[in-house]
Amino acid sequence: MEQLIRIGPTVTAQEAIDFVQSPESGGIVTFIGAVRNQTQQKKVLKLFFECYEPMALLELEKIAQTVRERWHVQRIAMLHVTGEKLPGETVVVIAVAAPHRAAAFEACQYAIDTLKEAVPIWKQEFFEDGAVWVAAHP
Amino acid sequence: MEQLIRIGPTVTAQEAIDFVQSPESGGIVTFIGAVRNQTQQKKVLKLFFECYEPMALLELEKIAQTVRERWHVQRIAMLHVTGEKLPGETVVVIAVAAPHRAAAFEACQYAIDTLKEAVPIWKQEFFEDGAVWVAAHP
Amino acid sequence: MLFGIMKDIAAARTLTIEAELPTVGALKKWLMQQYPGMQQLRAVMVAVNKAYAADDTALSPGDEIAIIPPLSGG
Amino acid sequence: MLFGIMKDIAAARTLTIEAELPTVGALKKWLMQQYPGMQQLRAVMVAVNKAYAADDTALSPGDEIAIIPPLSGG
Repeated sequence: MEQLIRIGPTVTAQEAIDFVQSPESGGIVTFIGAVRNQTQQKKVLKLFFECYEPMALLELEKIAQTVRERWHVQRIAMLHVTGEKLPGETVVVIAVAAPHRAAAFEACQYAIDTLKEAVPIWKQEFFEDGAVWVAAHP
Repeated sequence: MEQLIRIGPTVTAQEAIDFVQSPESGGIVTFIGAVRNQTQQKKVLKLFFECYEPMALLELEKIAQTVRERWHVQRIAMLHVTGEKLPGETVVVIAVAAPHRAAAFEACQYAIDTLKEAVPIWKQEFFEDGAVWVAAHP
Repeated sequence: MLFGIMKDIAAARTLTIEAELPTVGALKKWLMQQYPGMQQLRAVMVAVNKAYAADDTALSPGDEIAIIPPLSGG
Repeated sequence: MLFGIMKDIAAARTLTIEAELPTVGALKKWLMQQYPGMQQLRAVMVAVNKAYAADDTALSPGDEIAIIPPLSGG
């Protein structure tokens, strides 16, 4: 399995798709997460992503390793942004190419679920009346 | 829910993603199917897709309707090619945008599974020593 | 209308049928007799006016009838 | 190293700790006392040398220690 793991100021779906696409792959499943323009009816002005990058890269690497062990996947790309993002901008892209589409769906969903649970990245939402760190409080 | 359904000589993932992306959507799941360069160790030269187009469009419309009834989905795009395609070229794209990613994954997988079962499209594979209609014989 | 492998088996895109075939089931039976190659197919469905039709569906003159061999889109 | 909301609570990016804290559990307890605001957080984890560490993990001088408040990536 070949993999592309990248954390940077901008990411695109096309970059992930281009990496995983190959004449051998039967199907590609991608997940794209973008900045929403509102949260619980409050207008979001911008987001800020903070990342503990050396550890985040290791955790992404672990996800790729688990995918490799559990599913027959040919290629995986996992991209995540850091820094400031405006509504509509892409935050995260996961793309998985596999010979069978069920494996691609399962592996892609596993990867984004685990990314959200285990990769040290924090999102701060900026509203007209202040800012909050998402999910910090119960 | 807004929908884009199209059958044509070429389709791209970007076109589907651009249609479903909106500042309100939390996540987009896409499935991309492309022509493989081999089937059971035999080199594939090209594919030919035949389509009973008026009925195929109605069946795709039914899939969109079922998605609308079962999941909270904001937008769906379903694109499929007809005619000749070479290895690596995109054959089908399904993109689903939803506020919650689990719904987007389920709806996208339902749409591609049902497309393969119910939409009247036939694929002919061309090898160096002849051609076969895929899945025709048991 | 014939599609995919059915077009090859019947060596035609469309058929004009003289026999009296009141239902989808009768049409399928007639086709199987005319084109024994069809019996080797995994499954053949019939669409009447662009919708899949059960064997007991009645056929009327003017219906748009399509013979649907096993699908392989996607 | 402190991240996200922990940086705001402690008003610092890094901490130098004089107290003797032999384990991750002891470190967490010390932090909770120093920064009561931390008690309102959903969960706080500690990473030692870039890996999540259980409360009984021993700390040594030179370890890279990160305080990990609830994650919200993706």
